[in-house]
Amino acid sequence: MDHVRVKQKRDGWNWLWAWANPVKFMELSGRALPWCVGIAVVTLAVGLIWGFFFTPEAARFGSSVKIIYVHVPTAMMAINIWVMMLVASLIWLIRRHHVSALAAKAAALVGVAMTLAALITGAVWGQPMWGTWWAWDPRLTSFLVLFLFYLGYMALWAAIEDPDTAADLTSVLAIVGSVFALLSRYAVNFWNQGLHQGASLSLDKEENVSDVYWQPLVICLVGFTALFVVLLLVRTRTEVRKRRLHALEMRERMADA
Amino acid sequence: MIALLIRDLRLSVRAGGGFGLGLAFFLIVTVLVPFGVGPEEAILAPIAPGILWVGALLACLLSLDRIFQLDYEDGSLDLLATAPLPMEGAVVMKAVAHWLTTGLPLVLAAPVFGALLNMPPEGFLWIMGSLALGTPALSMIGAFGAALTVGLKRGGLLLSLLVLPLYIPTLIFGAEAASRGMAGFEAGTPMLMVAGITLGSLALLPFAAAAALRINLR
Amino acid sequence: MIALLIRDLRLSVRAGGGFGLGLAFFLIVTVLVPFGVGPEEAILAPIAPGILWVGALLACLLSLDRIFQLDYEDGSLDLLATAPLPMEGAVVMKAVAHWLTTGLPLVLAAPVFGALLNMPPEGFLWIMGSLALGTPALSMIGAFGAALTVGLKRGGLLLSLLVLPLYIPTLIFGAEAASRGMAGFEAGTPMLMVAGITLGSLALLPFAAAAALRINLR
Amino acid sequence: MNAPADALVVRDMTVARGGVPVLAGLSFRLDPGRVLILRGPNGSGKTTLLRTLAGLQPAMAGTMSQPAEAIAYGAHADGLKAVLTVEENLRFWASVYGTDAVEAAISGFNLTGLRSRAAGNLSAGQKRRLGLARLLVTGRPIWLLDEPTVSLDTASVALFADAVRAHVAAGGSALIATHIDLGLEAEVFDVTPYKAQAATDPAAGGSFDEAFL
Amino acid sequence: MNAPADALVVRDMTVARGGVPVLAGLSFRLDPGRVLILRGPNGSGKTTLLRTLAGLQPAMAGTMSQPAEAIAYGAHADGLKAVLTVEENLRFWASVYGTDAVEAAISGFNLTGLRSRAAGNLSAGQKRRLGLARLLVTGRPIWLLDEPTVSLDTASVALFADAVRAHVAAGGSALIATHIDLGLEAEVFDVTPYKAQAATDPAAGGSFDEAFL
Ligand code: HEM
Ligand SMILES: Nc1ncnc2c1ncn2[C@@H]1O[C@H](COP(=O)(O)OP(=O)(O)OP(=O)(O)O)[C@@H](O)[C@H]1O
Ligand SMILES: Nc1ncnc2c1ncn2[C@@H]1O[C@H](COP(=O)(O)OP(=O)(O)OP(=O)(O)O)[C@@H](O)[C@H]1O
Ligand SMILES: [Mg+2]
Ligand SMILES: [Mg+2]
Repeated sequence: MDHVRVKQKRDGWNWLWAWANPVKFMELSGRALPWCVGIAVVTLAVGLIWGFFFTPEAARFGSSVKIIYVHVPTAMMAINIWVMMLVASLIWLIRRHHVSALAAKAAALVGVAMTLAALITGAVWGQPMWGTWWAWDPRLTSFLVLFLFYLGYMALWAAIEDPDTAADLTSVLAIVGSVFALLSRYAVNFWNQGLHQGASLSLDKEENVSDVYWQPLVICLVGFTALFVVLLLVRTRTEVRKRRLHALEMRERMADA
Repeated sequence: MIALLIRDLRLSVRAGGGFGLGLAFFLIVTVLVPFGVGPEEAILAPIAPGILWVGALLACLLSLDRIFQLDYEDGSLDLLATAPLPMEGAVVMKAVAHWLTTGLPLVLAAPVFGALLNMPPEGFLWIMGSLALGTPALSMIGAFGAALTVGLKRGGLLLSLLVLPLYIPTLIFGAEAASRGMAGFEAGTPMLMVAGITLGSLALLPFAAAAALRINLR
Repeated sequence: MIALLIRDLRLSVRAGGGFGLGLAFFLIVTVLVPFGVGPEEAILAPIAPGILWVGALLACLLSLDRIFQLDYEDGSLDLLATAPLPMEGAVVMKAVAHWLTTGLPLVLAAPVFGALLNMPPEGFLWIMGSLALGTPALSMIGAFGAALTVGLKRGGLLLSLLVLPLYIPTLIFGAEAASRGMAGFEAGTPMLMVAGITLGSLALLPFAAAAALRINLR
Repeated sequence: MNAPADALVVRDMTVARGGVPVLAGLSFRLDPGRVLILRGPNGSGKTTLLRTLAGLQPAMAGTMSQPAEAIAYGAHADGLKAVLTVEENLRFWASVYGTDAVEAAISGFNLTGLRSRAAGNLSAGQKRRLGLARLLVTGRPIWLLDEPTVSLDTASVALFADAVRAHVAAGGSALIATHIDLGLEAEVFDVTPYKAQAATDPAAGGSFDEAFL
Repeated sequence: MNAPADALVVRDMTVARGGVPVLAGLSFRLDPGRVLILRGPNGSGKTTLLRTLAGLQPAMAGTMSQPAEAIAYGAHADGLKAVLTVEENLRFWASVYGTDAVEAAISGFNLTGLRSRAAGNLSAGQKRRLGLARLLVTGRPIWLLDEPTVSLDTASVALFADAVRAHVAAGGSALIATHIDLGLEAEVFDVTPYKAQAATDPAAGGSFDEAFL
């Protein structure tokens, strides 16, 4: 078979591609999961508690500033997850590793939740800050667009019955969609210059938020990343099990048809 | 007849989406409009109720051809017509199923979309109320239009063309009620008109739609 | 391949309407909006280019599922796939046929509808130009969406959900070009962007669409 | 004619398709316990006749009498919902007709193994079997069937013939348009001689658009 | 196998539907001038096999060799456009395949009288005849036909058999899935013994979703 040869060529990467075998994946992820859960719980607890209770209230922002510890990490994760889905889709299209397609499907669910969380925390924050729940600021708008892309991607997964067909088509959509999502981002920036904060984590800018806020924020970022990994593993494992059930049903049908 | 309702709901859930799709479409329309007309709150807020009503109307419209077309194509409509089920009842059930999957979610989600269009919160109840009263009429009128065009290959656009003019009174009164209510004016009259249109449609259109179906099957 | 184009045009003319339907829908949307948002010129004129663009986009959308769905249902798509005709070519031809029956009439009629929305005459050329450059992209992107969803029973709304986000850049630049041009500002950049999107879509999407079709026929 | 009240009696009927009469002067009767096979070359008007009898289109002339709510119609198309399972499809029709014969129908057409498969995933012949099983859940005595055995293999055709025999034995009747031999004991009614002539005499029965002639 | 270059040769093929292998280990060949009848009960996988050979879906295992651009596929559905006339439908396919055999096809399937009728207004059998006439305008040597005689009356079946005979005499070949007897001199290939078994041995060919088990 074709991919056997490829595997031999890349001996050094075998440990990675081994994950692409569903059975192997279940085994490895089963062992990794508790560790990930541990890391996520600890970092999140430290980051959020530090952020919420042990940082001073900002002069201008009041205590509402503390929402930043949820808002920023979820917002960043929302973008990163889309990128991860794109990569997973490409892997599926090129090497046809089932776990990769299922991971993309699983990630979409987490991604849409993160996007929604960023939107909602943003809206909750916007109310005291800008006096409005929503403004058509480019950053906010492009987030809404990202949300739409997530919705479309998930709806396509849901609408197609055959799992491989669904994986193929959603991968094509993820690729085309990424191009258009990027385009929309530029379009939105062109269309309206807005109210939203610039990037405040860039290291060279002097307008950086002061260290007191910065340190717990970094920990929260790590925590949310770990949380994503946990959720991704759990969801992917569910998808693998569902697929396994499907395969068993099919086999049974072949036996008695 | 309940069996038909259950079947239709099940079909729309199975065939992907069900309740969510209409909502998602509604969301997209409300997002598109600011892209077209610009982001200024001063422009958006006053037109918000109108946009929401137009969006609801389009979301209904896009799902209309599914009311009878699929049943026609796979032959179920012939079989339903020969079944011991008054055609009028079948029409009503199909309109109800359509409303449950499209109209109702829109009513519930309207405030969120209103907020997106910078609508002041005072308007939320009004938009929900006017949509709740008006969307059943949209589904029923739509079912009538779908019955008229079932079996025509170019269904989609023709259907819209037939149905949109019929939607105009509902739209005018509905949007008027919502925007008057939002602005704090008296909105009872347009609300009553919307309710009247809905009641009238529900009382009369099933017969017209059933007649149209029978003619189309001939 | 020209045969396919001719067949599609003939089908859309025969099956009722053809060029007229898209136009009529466009007309109705432009008529609905004043009903929804109120008739004041001060409100309407500035949003006119945006409304026209949104209307064009919705008119395209409504006719999209016809691009492949009918051919899929009656088995022609299977037969076309086994015919000596590159799938990419078939996709392009279908997009062209769609543009000729929906996009082109809209471009030509835009000034009339602009006038209905109290748009100042200086804007006419701009709206025509931006639509002329942008609608081919709408048809091509739509063909891609239609290829993704062909064969899915709940096509209509799902298709919209997939396609509308892809329309956003075209819409933004197109409407921006038209309204800047109308207001006498520099509009070259957004025009160029629209043209770029159209060219890019025409160059790349046929391949994606053909791939999607092949997967769906499998 | 002194037919029993539960017979389907057709007198002097003219049926039309697209405004054009295709069969004229048809008279026949279908008594309980009998099977009538409708024959005729392609395009002779069998489908048109069956649709008229099922009440889907009006007859151009002639009368027909039949017991109330007695007819079950099986068309060229099966009316299956691709996303519903075999069982759900049948249950739906059972509840429309207010009967409860789903299990009998499933086993009668050998669908037990396919019971929870989505109808869209069946092969052509399996779909057809499901379409025929629908007849059993209607509980109606008079079956009007339009080429019921299309796509069926020989075993399934035999299954169908058995079902018809059982139906007839229970006092039902069936009018079946078909081109093949079903192995049923039945009368044959050939529609070929009844082909409608271009009506030269306006009084002759057909009257389509004659006002324009 | 030393097949002539213009034969359709299938070796050890496994075909799958919806991810499930339905037929495994198929090997056969179809030489020019021959007709091969595909038999098998409903749901045995004939349609799946034909679609695979036509290139509409990938085979799960095995190889197939065939001359380039040689296959014309006739499916369960006819792919007719209801609003186009009989002649326009055929002309379209003729120009897709770059041939000019419309008149021969029309007369070959006795469609002369229906030439300018919209395809949507034909009866079931007439539609089928038009679908078969399409094969003649493809000009392709290998026909893959899925139950071509569905809905046809005996006269039309004979017409079809004649068309196949003429095609074969001219060096063409045909693979026909059917349940009825066409009166053609032909080999019969029964797919029943090739029913795919639940693969216990992954190397056996089928490999669907096995990674998950
Ligand atoms: C629904 C509304 C909102 C959305 C979708 C949103 C989206 C985002 C996104 C995507 C980021 C991450 C930027 C990045 O690091 O690349 C972000 C960061 C941030 N947002 Fe929001 N935001 C919203 C509302 C608000 C509001 C109302 C405020 C407060 C005035 C705010 C303040 C911030 C701050 C301070 C950051 C951190 C900046 C940074 O680290 O880059 N956001 N937001
Ligand atoms: N809409 C229409 N307008 C005009 N003529 C029509 C229309 N539909 C069908 N016909 C013609 O009416 C005749 C009767 O058609 P019908 O479908 O009843 O035939 P049938 O006996 O069922 O044939 P088959 O065995 O092929 O199914 C045919 O000659 C057909 O061409
Ligand atoms: N999407 C699907 N998923 C799973 N199984 C399917 C799907 N479609 C068809 N099948 C099954 O695959 C098998 C082969 O079907 P196929 O259509 O090839 O049979 P066939 O030999 O053509 O039968 P017929 O004579 O009834 O047309 C059938 O048992 C069918 O139930
Ligand atoms: Mg017939
Ligand atoms: Mg088959």
